[in-house]
Amino acid sequence: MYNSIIIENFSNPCHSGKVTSPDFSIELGNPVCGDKIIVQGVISDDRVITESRFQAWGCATTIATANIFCGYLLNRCLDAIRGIKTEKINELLGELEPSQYHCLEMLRELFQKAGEISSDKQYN
Amino acid sequence: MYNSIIIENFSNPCHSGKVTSPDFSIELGNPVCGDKIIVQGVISDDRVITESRFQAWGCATTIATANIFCGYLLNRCLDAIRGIKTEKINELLGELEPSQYHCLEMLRELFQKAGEISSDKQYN
Amino acid sequence: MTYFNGYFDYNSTTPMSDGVIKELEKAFTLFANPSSSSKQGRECKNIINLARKYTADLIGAEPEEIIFTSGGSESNNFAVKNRLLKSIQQPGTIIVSTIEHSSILSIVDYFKKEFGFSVKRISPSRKGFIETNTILKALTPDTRLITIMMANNELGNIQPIYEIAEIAAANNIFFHVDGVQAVGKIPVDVRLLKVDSLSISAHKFYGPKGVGALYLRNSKNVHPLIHGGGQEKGIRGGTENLMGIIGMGQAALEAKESLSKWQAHFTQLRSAFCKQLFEKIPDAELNGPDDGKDCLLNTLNLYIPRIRAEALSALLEHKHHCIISLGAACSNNKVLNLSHVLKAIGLSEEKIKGSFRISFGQYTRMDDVRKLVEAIYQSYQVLMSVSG
Amino acid sequence: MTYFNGYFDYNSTTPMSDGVIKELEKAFTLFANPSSSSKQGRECKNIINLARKYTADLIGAEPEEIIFTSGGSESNNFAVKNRLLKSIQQPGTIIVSTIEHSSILSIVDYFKKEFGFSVKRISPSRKGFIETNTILKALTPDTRLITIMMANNELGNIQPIYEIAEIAAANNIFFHVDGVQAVGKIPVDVRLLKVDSLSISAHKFYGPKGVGALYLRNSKNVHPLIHGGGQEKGIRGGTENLMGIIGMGQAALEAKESLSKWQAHFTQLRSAFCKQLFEKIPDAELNGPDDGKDCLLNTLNLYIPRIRAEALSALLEHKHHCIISLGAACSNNKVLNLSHVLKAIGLSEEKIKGSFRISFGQYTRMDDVRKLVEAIYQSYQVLMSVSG
Ligand SMILES: Cc1ncc(COP(=O)(O)O)c(C=O)c1O
Ligand SMILES: Cc1ncc(COP(=O)(O)O)c(C=O)c1O
Repeated sequence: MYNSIIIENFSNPCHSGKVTSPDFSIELGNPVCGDKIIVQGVISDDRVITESRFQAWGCATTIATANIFCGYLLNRCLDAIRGIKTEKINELLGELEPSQYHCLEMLRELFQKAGEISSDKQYN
Repeated sequence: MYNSIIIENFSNPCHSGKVTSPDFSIELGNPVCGDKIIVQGVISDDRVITESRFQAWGCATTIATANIFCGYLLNRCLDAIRGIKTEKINELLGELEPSQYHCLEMLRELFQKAGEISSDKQYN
Repeated sequence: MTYFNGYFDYNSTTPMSDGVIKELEKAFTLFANPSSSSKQGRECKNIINLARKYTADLIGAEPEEIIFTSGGSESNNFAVKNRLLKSIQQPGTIIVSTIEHSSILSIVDYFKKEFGFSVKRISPSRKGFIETNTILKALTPDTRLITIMMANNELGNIQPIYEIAEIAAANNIFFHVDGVQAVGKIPVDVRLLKVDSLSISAHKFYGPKGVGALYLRNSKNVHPLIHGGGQEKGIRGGTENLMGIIGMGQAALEAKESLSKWQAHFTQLRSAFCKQLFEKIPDAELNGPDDGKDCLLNTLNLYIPRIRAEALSALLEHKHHCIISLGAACSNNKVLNLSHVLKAIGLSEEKIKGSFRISFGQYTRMDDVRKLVEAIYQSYQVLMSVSG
Repeated sequence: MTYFNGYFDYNSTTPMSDGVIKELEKAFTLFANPSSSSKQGRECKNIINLARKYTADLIGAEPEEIIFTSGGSESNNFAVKNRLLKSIQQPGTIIVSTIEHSSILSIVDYFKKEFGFSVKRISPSRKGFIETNTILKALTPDTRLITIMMANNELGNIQPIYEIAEIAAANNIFFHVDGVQAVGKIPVDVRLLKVDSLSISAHKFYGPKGVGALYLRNSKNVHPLIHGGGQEKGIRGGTENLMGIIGMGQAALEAKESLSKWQAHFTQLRSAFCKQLFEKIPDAELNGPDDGKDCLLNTLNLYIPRIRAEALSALLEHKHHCIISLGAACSNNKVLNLSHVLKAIGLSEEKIKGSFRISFGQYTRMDDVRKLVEAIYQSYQVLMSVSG
């Protein structure tokens, strides 16, 4: 049912939580199944993501997806995130069953939104 | 399928055969299944059956029936045969399955015919 | 017997008991065709008839009233098709509850679609009960069949089958009962229960999968589901599933002997579970009957707010090695997985997604229950912290 | 493996092979519901799909084309009902041979009686063959189904299924084949054979009883026999017979590997048997194909003049511990026991009563054959002397 990457990530969602003063916030909802992910993070002056945390409400694969995404962001430069190849994204969740494909969609959307994060620090 | 009496008697049909100069001969056929039994015997002057042999063409229970009948005749007085009780006849074959009831019919008929054997020696 | 610690899905299927396994081992070298007239064939036939007696005894039936089948689904299909094919020239009304097993719902739908029967679907109460007055109201002069399950697999509700049977009998309507979840968990006695047919499945009470039985009160003029070589009084063809039937017989024997012991055991497990769980998660809710009244005591259908049962179940399985169920196992083959039973009792989609079923069995120990509650609580906390 | 010495009734049923028994033993502790999404459930599903692959391989099918059933009778009923229910609004003609298994004959009769189908019964030749031109002649524009068995259980004839399949395909008629006796004894390859469906039964090739399969070329718009919870691609409901299916898979694997070895073995046994028997009883006759051509080589249907086969069989069983058969085992449940197959090839009642079937299996040894001939001869002499 779940591959080992997914299992590892929903069993130990180490990146869950909130960020006290986030530089960015990505929100994603799935109108069909009602899943929801919020990712927040902190960007350093040299455009590296130094903190990234998520909140998720949804199925196990959704939680795993959010955790994997946050893990990937952490300590990576915004430009690297923006430049990530589709193949790389596809690999991140491991092999999925058809009923889990929607999580890959979510992951792609997360990366797209991450790519849109303004390079200028937003103080909010 | 077959009870132990039947098995013993068709496995070792020790009374089968012909009698060289029979004093009586009983013939029985079953028009439905085509079974046939011929019983021949020798009667001593004191009306005792000193020899009894059968030929049978039919199913295993028919052969057993004929053998049991001959065994019963042997060394018995004609009067004893004539006087045999129905319950006794019913016991001779042991417990039967419905599909074997016709053999009990045959046995009863054999005893009836035996009862009709003329007490006078027939030289034929 | 440790290979099923952490298993809380006995309503889906059960492991075979030691006694059943032992009988199956003994049966490996039995191989004659039970229809053969050889001594060995007769022996096999006798063994089957002994299993038939044990199965009959479990539900108070006569051995002649028991037809062995390939399981609960076949039994349900056989009973329903037999009755409806008899009036195929004059299709009438079928009364069925909305919370039946898919084997009943789909065969009823089939007769509606293909042969023009009309179907009256009885909705249960908010707590999953079929009320007798709803059956009374649904009656029509052309009602051909009433089919109601004895106990629901997801909620555990025990339906008022005795009362419904009276109604059916009084109106001369064929009454089929899916007894698959009830038999082996509660006493069932067809001598008191005026049903026309009742389905059983061995794998729900520690027998093998793929074998079951249909209790059929009157086996005259039957339309067989499987026509064939004269087996099962000529109304269910096919060389007999020797091992399966032997296993079922043994399972039935054990179930009859152990039933009251199991029931007492479930009572204890249930109250311990509820006490511990509601202490830790006070806003959890029971979807089924409140205090376990008129309910399979081994079955708990729960809703926990603010979490997804799917995620809970995944954590339970992969972090704590506990197996629970998100509704009938069968539904998982399908894409959309919202339980029709939980929908039928009026739960919202949100609530259904937060609902799950726990079902105990004879091998569940008090300690397993404690561990399960702890595992649920820990997983719940993880999910709550993840959702922030 | 000595518990079946003296067994010469392999066409009726076979003992399970050591390999099958070993797999079943391993399967005792597998118990998850194969439809459950748990890891254990998935494992069971995978095991079933492996068995499906082995079963498919045995007949050259794709795994997706294999539906597991409760045996040959269910497979036959499923195939025939599925096809005929599709044209229930326009009943047409069914073409069927007179020597089919009772599971085919009785379901065909049922559709005639209940739904007004007409039936064309094809008689075999004196030696038991269905000739293709008789099929050609029977064709009507409204033919809905042709159903012919691949190999006859009593005589062993292998029918010209490939040619009949061409005729059916050319005329766009659904062609069902009862392959129960053929599969496991001769190579069957549905890639070459244009049949629409084909029945298999595990207990005919050293698998368990009560499990079989239907090969179905096109599983769209199927009318299920057992509607249910979505198992078997949604067209055969019911929790899977896990042990049965595992046993069947293993049996199929072994049959595929051993087929040519078994065939060579049967050739030897057959010729030894015939040589020895006809030497001792020169006026014995083969009811089936003369030289074993187009015949299951393990099957010999014999007539011995002037004796009753029933009495012969009783002597063989009780004095010599040899089991033979007086026609299909199934027939023994009935009162009148004259084989419909032997009648169909025109044997007189007298001849039928003197006829019996011997069928060898993989465990039959040359020595067993020698003993059997000796036992037949001794029994024959007893019966001849008894009949005077
Ligand atoms: C030719 C044929 N078809 C069908 C069957 C029925 O198969 P099963 O016994 O598995 O129902 C048999 C054997 O009994 C058979 O010989
Ligand atoms: C209420 C109910 N009816 C019928 C069935 C079907 O029984 P089986 O799995 O033996 O086909 C089940 C279980 O799957 C069930 O829970």
